[in-house]
Amino acid sequence: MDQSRRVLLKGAGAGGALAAFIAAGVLKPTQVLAAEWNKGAFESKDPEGAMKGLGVSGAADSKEVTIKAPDIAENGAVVPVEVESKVPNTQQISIVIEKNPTPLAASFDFSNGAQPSVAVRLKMGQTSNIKVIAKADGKFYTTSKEVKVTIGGCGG
Amino acid sequence: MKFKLQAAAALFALPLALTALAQQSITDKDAKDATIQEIERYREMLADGNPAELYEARGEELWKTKRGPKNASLEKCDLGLGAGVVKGAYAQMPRYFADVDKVQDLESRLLTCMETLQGYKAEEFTKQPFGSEDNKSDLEALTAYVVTQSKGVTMNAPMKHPKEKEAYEIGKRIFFYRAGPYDFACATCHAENGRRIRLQDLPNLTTHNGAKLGYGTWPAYRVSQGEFRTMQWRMNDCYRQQRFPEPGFGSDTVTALLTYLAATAAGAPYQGPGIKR
Amino acid sequence: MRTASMMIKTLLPLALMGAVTAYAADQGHDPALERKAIEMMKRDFHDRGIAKVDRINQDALQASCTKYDNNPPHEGPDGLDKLEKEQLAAIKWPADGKFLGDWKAGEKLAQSGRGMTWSDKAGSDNGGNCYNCHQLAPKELSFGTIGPSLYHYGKTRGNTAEIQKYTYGKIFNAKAYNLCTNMPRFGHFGILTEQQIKDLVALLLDPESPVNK
Amino acid sequence: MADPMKIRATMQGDTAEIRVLVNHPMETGQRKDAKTGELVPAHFIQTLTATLGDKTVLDSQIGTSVSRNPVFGFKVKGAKAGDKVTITWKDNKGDTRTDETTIA
Repeated sequence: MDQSRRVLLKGAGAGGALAAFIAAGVLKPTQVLAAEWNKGAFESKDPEGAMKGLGVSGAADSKEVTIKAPDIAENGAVVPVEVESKVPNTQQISIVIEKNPTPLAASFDFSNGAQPSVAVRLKMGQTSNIKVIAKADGKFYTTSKEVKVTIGGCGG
Repeated sequence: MKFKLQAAAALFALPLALTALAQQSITDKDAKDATIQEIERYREMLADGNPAELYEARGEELWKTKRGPKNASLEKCDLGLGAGVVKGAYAQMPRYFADVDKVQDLESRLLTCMETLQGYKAEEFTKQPFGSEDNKSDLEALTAYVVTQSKGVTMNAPMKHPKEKEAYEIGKRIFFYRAGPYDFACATCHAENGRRIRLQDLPNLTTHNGAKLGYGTWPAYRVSQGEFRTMQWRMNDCYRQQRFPEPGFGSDTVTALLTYLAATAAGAPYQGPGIKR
Repeated sequence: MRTASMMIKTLLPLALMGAVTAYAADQGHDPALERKAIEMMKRDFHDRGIAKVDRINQDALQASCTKYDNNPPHEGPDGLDKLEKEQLAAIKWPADGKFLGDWKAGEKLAQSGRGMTWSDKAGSDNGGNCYNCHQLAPKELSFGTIGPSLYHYGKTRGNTAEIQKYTYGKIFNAKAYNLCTNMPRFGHFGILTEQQIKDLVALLLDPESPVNK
Repeated sequence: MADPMKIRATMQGDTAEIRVLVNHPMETGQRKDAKTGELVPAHFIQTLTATLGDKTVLDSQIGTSVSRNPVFGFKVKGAKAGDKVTITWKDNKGDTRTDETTIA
């Protein structure tokens, strides 16, 4: 549903159609401001909802999708990860942190020569699997890795 | 993977009576080494991309902007190498400044310049010297700018003036001074090699190598706080964890400690600003 | 009793070695400088929250350990023998004669590093800080190494009455057994309550505790 | 107004390596203020786009699980030294910022 909303908004463009949606109470003005942002997927409280929001179905485990991250993070506030897809025609890579309150962390669309590879730093509330989903030619490929989050410092 | 290997090793090892013990110690050692290795990997991955650069950029702007009651920039500030010389200045601090007749660390010196050149009152900045998201600290940003201009420069705080020598000697004694409800001194955590709190290495700050690693990579961006932190902050928070009362910002006590650390690190290149847990 | 004193004998040299090594730096005692350092600190520190300036004042033990680089002589009014005896005599043993609490509560305490800082509120629960310095349950990968590993503490020593008493005393006041050890005096300074210390003893000695698995 | 980003763009062979440091609190909306005990309202970047010349190369949507003062790294094939890289982010409060650099 959220995926279709995004498409709808893109298709509707500016002006009358949007105003009609707002008037009909389908959309709040704030949502229109962030129209491009996949609210449903990002606000989902479980990984399944996030995947659904992204329109992921039938994702296959793939060695062509890789995630580089330390097995153990010294601090959960900043966990560096590098994700990459070697699947030809990869257009999009998404990152889901399964145990975070809102698991979808980011979704990147690549075009015009951008390599399907990105480095980003994530917050992790606790030890969790990080799931990476690549989209290529309408199909989904996935891999995951567990990162342990440790307690650090004097703790006071 | 590792478990399988260990299980296989256990199967083939003889005599059986010893196996359990041997396996136990191997497992412990492996687990420990693997943990340390992964923490090092974590730190490596963070090293490229230090948000301290954002603070540095803001600091440079502040340094060059005309501000304060006297509407002046800090470009004439003398950090010890002459008015306006920033490059390499931090690597030779703390040091004695004749105009105030005392030893100052970078942050105390910045306050002096903000008072004399810009006409600010130091208290405006020392009331809340450590920044947070909704209360950004100009001092932290300025510090980020100045220390970055010493990256790679050999640390060499002068130890010539009697007050510099005295600050070093007093700082050393303060470092070993045990007190408070936990009986801690700085030395409790920072006077032995190869120790850590949780997974955080504790540099032995009484040795050159330790001071090079500890003192020489601060100030730093702290990922756990999402802020750039200075030496004044580092000393302040160590004393908090030491269960001491709070040391005054830019006080002689903190300057003395920093003088002791800087002298111990002298001769090594400054490698900050760092990025830390 | 015999076991306890044996324990102390075997533990002491180890602990002492750790405490003394790097400290015996070339401090070169100079009473005038030491006085200046203390005066400077008294001038420069201020009250914040529960951490008052009087914390800068040393008790006899802190003064002796600082003065002698954590290696005081046996004899004399500020010597090891007298001070250790005083610390031991000041231990408040549980009135009910029981030392073993709940290891699960002990594990929680061991994990917490909170307490007694100026950012802690008066009357808030203090932690045991154990993992900051010691390995305990093997599941916790994030442990410090300032103190020795306590993994299998009870398994190797046995859960006897003597060991229980020694362990309680050691947590209550580690300085009674090793004057200048790095370990805080958790009972002596009221950092932990009697029940909390019992819970930590259980974490170390209870055969069901993950420390002994 | 939001503080500037730091963008570094260098050529490695025929590929531009771009690294962006962004000044942003990335508040989750679930953190309690230490003093007041009240929840700090969510404040986070939602979209970040990169263009090379006038072509969009990266279109990112991000949520509250991205770290404070975020760092992004990505690669663009076929770029060359002197090309202009432009980065724009927008956050949930409608704040936005654009910075640019040329590939070294």
